[in-house]
Amino acid sequence: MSTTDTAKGTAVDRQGFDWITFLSRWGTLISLGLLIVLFSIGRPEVFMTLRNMLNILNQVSILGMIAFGLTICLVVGLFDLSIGAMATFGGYFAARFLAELGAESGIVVALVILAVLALSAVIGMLNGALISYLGISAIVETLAMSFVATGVILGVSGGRTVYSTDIPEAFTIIGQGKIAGIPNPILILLLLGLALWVFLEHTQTGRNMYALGGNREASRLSGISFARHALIAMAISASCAALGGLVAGANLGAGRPQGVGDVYLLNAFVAVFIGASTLKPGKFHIIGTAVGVLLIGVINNGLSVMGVATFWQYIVQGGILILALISASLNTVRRV
Amino acid sequence: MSTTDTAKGTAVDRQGFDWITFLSRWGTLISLGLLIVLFSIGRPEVFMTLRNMLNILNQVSILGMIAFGLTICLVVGLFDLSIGAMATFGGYFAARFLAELGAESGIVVALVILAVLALSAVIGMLNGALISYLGISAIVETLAMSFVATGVILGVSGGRTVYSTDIPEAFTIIGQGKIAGIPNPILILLLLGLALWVFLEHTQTGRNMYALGGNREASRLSGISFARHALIAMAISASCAALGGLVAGANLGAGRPQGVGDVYLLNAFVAVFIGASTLKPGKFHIIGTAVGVLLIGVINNGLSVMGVATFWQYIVQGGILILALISASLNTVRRV
Amino acid sequence: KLGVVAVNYNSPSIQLQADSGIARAKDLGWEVELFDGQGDQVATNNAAMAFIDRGFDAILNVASANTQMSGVIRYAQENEVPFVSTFSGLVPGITADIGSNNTADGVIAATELAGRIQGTGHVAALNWNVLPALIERQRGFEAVMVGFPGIEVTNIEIKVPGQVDDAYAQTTNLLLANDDLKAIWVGWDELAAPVARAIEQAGKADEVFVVSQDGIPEVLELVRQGGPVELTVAYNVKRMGVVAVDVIADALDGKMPSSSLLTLRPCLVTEATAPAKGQPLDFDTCGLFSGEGVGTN
Amino acid sequence: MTSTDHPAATGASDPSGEVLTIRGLTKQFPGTLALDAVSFGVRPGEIHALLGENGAGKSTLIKCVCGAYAPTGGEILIDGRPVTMTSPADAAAAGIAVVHQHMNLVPTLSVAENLHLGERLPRRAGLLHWRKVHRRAREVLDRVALDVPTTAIVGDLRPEQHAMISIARAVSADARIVILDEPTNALLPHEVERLFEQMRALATRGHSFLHISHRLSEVFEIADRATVLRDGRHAGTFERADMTHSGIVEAIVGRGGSLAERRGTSHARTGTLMKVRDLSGQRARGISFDLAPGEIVGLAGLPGSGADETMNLLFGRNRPTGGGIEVEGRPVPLRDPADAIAAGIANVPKNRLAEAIFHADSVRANVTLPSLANYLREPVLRLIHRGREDAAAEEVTAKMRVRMAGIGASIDSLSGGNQQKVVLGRWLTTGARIFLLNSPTAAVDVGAKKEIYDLIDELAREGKGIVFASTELEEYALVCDRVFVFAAGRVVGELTGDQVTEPNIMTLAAGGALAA
Ligand SMILES: Nc1ncnc2c1ncn2[C@@H]1O[C@H](COP(=O)(O)OP(=O)(O)OP(=O)(O)O)[C@@H](O)[C@H]1O
Ligand SMILES: Nc1ncnc2c1ncn2[C@@H]1O[C@H](COP(=O)(O)OP(=O)(O)OP(=O)(O)O)[C@@H](O)[C@H]1O
Ligand SMILES: [Mg+2]
Ligand SMILES: [Mg+2]
Repeated sequence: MSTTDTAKGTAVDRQGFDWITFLSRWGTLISLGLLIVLFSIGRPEVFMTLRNMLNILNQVSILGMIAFGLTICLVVGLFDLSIGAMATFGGYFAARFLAELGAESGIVVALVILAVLALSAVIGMLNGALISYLGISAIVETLAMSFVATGVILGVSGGRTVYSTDIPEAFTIIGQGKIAGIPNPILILLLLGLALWVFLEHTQTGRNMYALGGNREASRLSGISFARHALIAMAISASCAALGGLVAGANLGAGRPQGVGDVYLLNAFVAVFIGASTLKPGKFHIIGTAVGVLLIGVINNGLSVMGVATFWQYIVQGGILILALISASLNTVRRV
Repeated sequence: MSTTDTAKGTAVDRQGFDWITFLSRWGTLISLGLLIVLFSIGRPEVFMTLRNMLNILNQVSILGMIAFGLTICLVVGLFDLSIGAMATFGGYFAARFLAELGAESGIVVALVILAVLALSAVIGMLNGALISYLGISAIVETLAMSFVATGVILGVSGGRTVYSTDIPEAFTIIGQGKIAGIPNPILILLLLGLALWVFLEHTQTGRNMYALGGNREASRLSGISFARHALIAMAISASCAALGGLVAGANLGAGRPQGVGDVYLLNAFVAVFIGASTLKPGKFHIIGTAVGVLLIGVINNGLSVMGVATFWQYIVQGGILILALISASLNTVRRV
Repeated sequence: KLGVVAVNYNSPSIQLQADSGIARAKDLGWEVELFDGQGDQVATNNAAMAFIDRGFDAILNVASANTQMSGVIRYAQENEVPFVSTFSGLVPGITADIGSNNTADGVIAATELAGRIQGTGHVAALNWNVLPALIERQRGFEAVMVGFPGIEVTNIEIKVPGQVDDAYAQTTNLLLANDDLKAIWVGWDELAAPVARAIEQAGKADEVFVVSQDGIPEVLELVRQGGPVELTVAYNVKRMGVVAVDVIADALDGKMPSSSLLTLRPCLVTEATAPAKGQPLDFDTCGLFSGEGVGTN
Repeated sequence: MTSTDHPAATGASDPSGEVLTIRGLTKQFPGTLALDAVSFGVRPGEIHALLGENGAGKSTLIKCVCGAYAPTGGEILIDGRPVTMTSPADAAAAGIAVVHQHMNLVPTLSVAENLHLGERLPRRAGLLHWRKVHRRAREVLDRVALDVPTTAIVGDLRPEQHAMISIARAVSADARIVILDEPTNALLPHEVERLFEQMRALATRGHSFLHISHRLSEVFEIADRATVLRDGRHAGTFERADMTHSGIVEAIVGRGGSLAERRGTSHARTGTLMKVRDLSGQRARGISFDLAPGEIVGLAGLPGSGADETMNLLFGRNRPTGGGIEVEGRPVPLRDPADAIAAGIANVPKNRLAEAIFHADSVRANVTLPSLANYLREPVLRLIHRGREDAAAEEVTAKMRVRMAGIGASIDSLSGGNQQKVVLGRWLTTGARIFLLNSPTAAVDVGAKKEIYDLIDELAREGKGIVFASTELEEYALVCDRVFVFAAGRVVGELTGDQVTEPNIMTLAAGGALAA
């Protein structure tokens, strides 16, 4: 940690160009660019169309929402493994409540959505409270919470999916509608990203979170409450995951009690860590996460459009993540 | 660090019994005992039989092997998220190689098993090398590696399971046979546990691993090579996971390319962290892990024998983990 | 131009359906693109929408629940693109689903089971009540059981993921806790092998038998060997892909199928009718009722 | 300790008579030339002091010598033979033992295991022979007269015990060259004495020492020779006979003149800024005093006496078990540092790197963090007004005379002294009126120290109240108007004005009484 410095001017002083610094900052974006070029050459008539670009964004929108939330708690230095279960939670309970209420009106739908997000935030705050007040490992606490949440969803649902016939149109429109030709999930993703970017970079709470992630004890001695910010961060993370699951549910027109969030859990971590090797090596940030999410989307879409067997998607994704980690680490390693 | 000053003697100085220390050491074992009593009262004729005890051990044997390996790398301070993929890897490739060779002889089976374990160890060492030489996060590196491994298995298998009919008896006996009435998986588990316990507690390499986990920089400056021990720890972890997957494959007589290790991944973490709240709070150790594994086995078996709905197993397991974390943390928290 | 989507192409039986369909389409000289959702239903839906946007002539959905594709189906309708699915359930708006009547097949399997225990005794049902097809099968099973008051049923929900190991563990526990168990009904074939293993391990291979549905090669072989797995209701997954493509071809020619649920004849596989090792099941000759197996022998 | 043959052996093989020779040693970090062609040697059986300002390159030098860093130029010779050390294990094999500046021990392991860290442990039948491990450990502890059980977990021990264990380990390794990087920082005076006795005894038996310290008085007490580094360059090596206080200080700071002197006048005004009543914690009991505006009150005592704890209690770092404080007549709850900050209390913690610096962040962020609330555009979303924040950061760094490339520079690119000024300066932005300064000059070199003393004086002149503590007793005499001396958790004496002297504080702290 004590090694990140090279104040702006230093690189210029040296003879020649500082490739390592350059790569560790831009490597991820360059590989994103290279992949896009590659796929565009491979299938120009398909890949490089506005429609496919929107398609890629739409495909990653839910992953993106979950990854954005995860970014916040990683900024504070907390791992949240409950996001998978929380996504399932959000999707299932929104659908279930709406089915129980049987109301069609947009206001009821909005209220139910808010209620589900608030409920998720409360669960996130419970995570934050256990982690901060008892000082227990976030990784394991959230893992435990995901077991509990999975059990509760299965218990409440009896394993049964809530189907579209019971779900009001005003809800499914969230996942299936478009505004000005842009699918709603993309719009939600962009709004969420913008809001969280402003939050992290331009508000006091966001700056305090970076401080806590950098040096928790020094932050406490500066009057910043770890508990308070852990609560907020975990609440945001849980709500974002629930929002992702909810949009997924709206897209599917179904409230599934299982198998919604698990798919996104690992990919969200991949995206956020790829992001932490982008532009600001070693730092979690929203723009980086957005790049990571896009990279995953482009890999999966591009390989699929090129007709490459799907197991390659796993290999390429894992490989790019390893490369991203290596490039982010170069800066640090060469100093010792 | 500066806050841990309750030296050994202090507890004795206080008036009365130190409940918190007692609970944080013995809480896990006490809850294991309580659960056993509870289930024995619930279904005495079933639960408390030698047969069911062997059954519980047999059911947790694979989880136990994977969790033991995970304990080693957590001792060094490294998270290994690739154990799920490595378990699938071990089970699939052992079955596949044997099916390809078509040999029935015990020697060939032994050689193939050794080859698969060695291959896994090499992958583990690759993890260790990337983590230590490049200083990248173990969590994310192993996550990336698990993507790559998953892709490779899917690519090689084409998603197709190797069925028992193609697998020699000499292999399936590992998972299905008994010696002196005790199923082989239990014997393998006990041997592995004993070997790793001796390794961690009574060999220089094991103690060096504890030193690295306790203070990496001080250990490094004392001449203990982090890279060397990271390589060993990750190799052991990967091999144990592969062994677990291999025994699972032998037990069910199938080499599955999917869905073998993922379940064990999370449960292994649960077991090891429950273990770290047992007897030596805050420390990973083999005996603790064994207790954690047993606890999971007893919960699942007991609830299932009592006919309790499956979703309760998730909830109870998550709840016990949270309690274990809380009890392990009590000791630390009150000091501040 | 045909767009094929599968929510999880890595599952062997899904792969079989998709591959046979793709082969058929290529025989017809079509251009085919496949999308594998890798378990992500939302991505699968988006891919199908993208195919429609890109002007594909038809969508073939391989085994992703149609109930969760209502948006895609509506969009296909709006764009007048035929939407044919295999094994994905009947919902309004699709051109056709090529599959089987899961409820009816559940009834067949359950009736066979009840017959073998003469209508009395303790049986267990292992299932995962999340997938629509599996719920339908269980419905068929339960409908039969209502008619047999002498049969006591223990229902067990299997944990997914981890279904294979969980089925093994749960069966072991069941057998320990219930000495009187006579038979086990499992919702799908993936559970048959571990359940059979657990029965053998408990030394009850002669007392407890297993009834399943799907007919994957592994289970056909288990049935042939005469172990605890006594029968499975086998589906002609390979033909589903072919039929689906044929239906699409007709629909593109303006000939709509007679019904939007086209069920293929399943096949009851018992020890007597199981194909030789490694051989596929011959759906043209196999019977749907156990008596036919006896008859042809 | 079979050491008698060392001098003979080295004498025979090396004509220069040096056991360790450093020749043209250079270490380039990205952006910093930490060592620039440094050359000097250590003779057998001598205690060689290595001096220099913060950031002069002392720690870097020994990390090169012990194989933790690879030098970018020059060579290291042992007994006149060039050696390449690629790992700490190589250095140990070459007979070099090091006590590094920062925590050398593994807190989760036992004392015995820590004493053997990185060594080959005795074994029996392939497994470790624990009885022998503990027996050996006991012998090592007895040699430095440290009375702790060998089975104790190091994390449960006190900092000064940690230091003694580290030192015991280094001297027990039977190393020919023992390197000590600021070993005395956490030690009690009698422990320093015992350490020095040990060093002298070992030196007469032929062991050599390279001893790093900022405490010049210690250097004059123990060193046979002294080498000074300045800005990574060799600034001179002094024989015992040539060592004068002023000469060494000049070499260190690169200019003449003496260090800070006792301040002439107190700036204390009438009135009470802070009232402390019956404050108690785990160790400290019934602490009461008043702090006037402009007054500098010292809290002195040996480690574990309660002085440090009182500093922490006043800032809400540890919860008081009894008593409380009032600031300007209003009682202040002390549940958390945030409470203290809200009441206008500021704090410079003892360990800058671990407790005060936000690494990898800009100077700006390090300055404005506790006062961000003052630069908000609005109170709901709490959006920050960047311009106002920049202005505040510029103002503070100018006032504190922080030398840096700009407020956007990374805090890690500042030298230790400048980092400390940033830490002090961040509280100017919160409008704090009471400053709790715990060792604000710790591991800061003589030049920067003087500047920090001046800043403290300036704060007092502005009417701020200051509570001061330090590990270096002579600082109380330089800085404080009044000193409370702690022993065994209680205030055992109050010194004012000219009474504030190092001997007086020492006498009271050690439990004695002042001559009337
Ligand atoms: N790992 C590193 N990367 C970059 N620069 C470093 C590194 N370590 C030290 N430096 C720089 O090298 C110079 C020498 O540092 P060093 O720690 O050797 O000083 P020192 O003399 O031991 O100071 P102190 O008295 O504060 O301990 C400083 O400018 C420091 O910032
Ligand atoms: N990690 C680093 N990376 C880049 N530059 C650094 C680093 N550490 C220190 N520097 C720069 O190296 C130079 C020397 O730093 P050093 O610590 O020796 O200063 P100094 O003169 O001792 O200051 P002070 O008297 O305040 O301690 C300074 O210009 C500092 O900004
Ligand atoms: Mg200086
Ligand atoms: Mg130093």
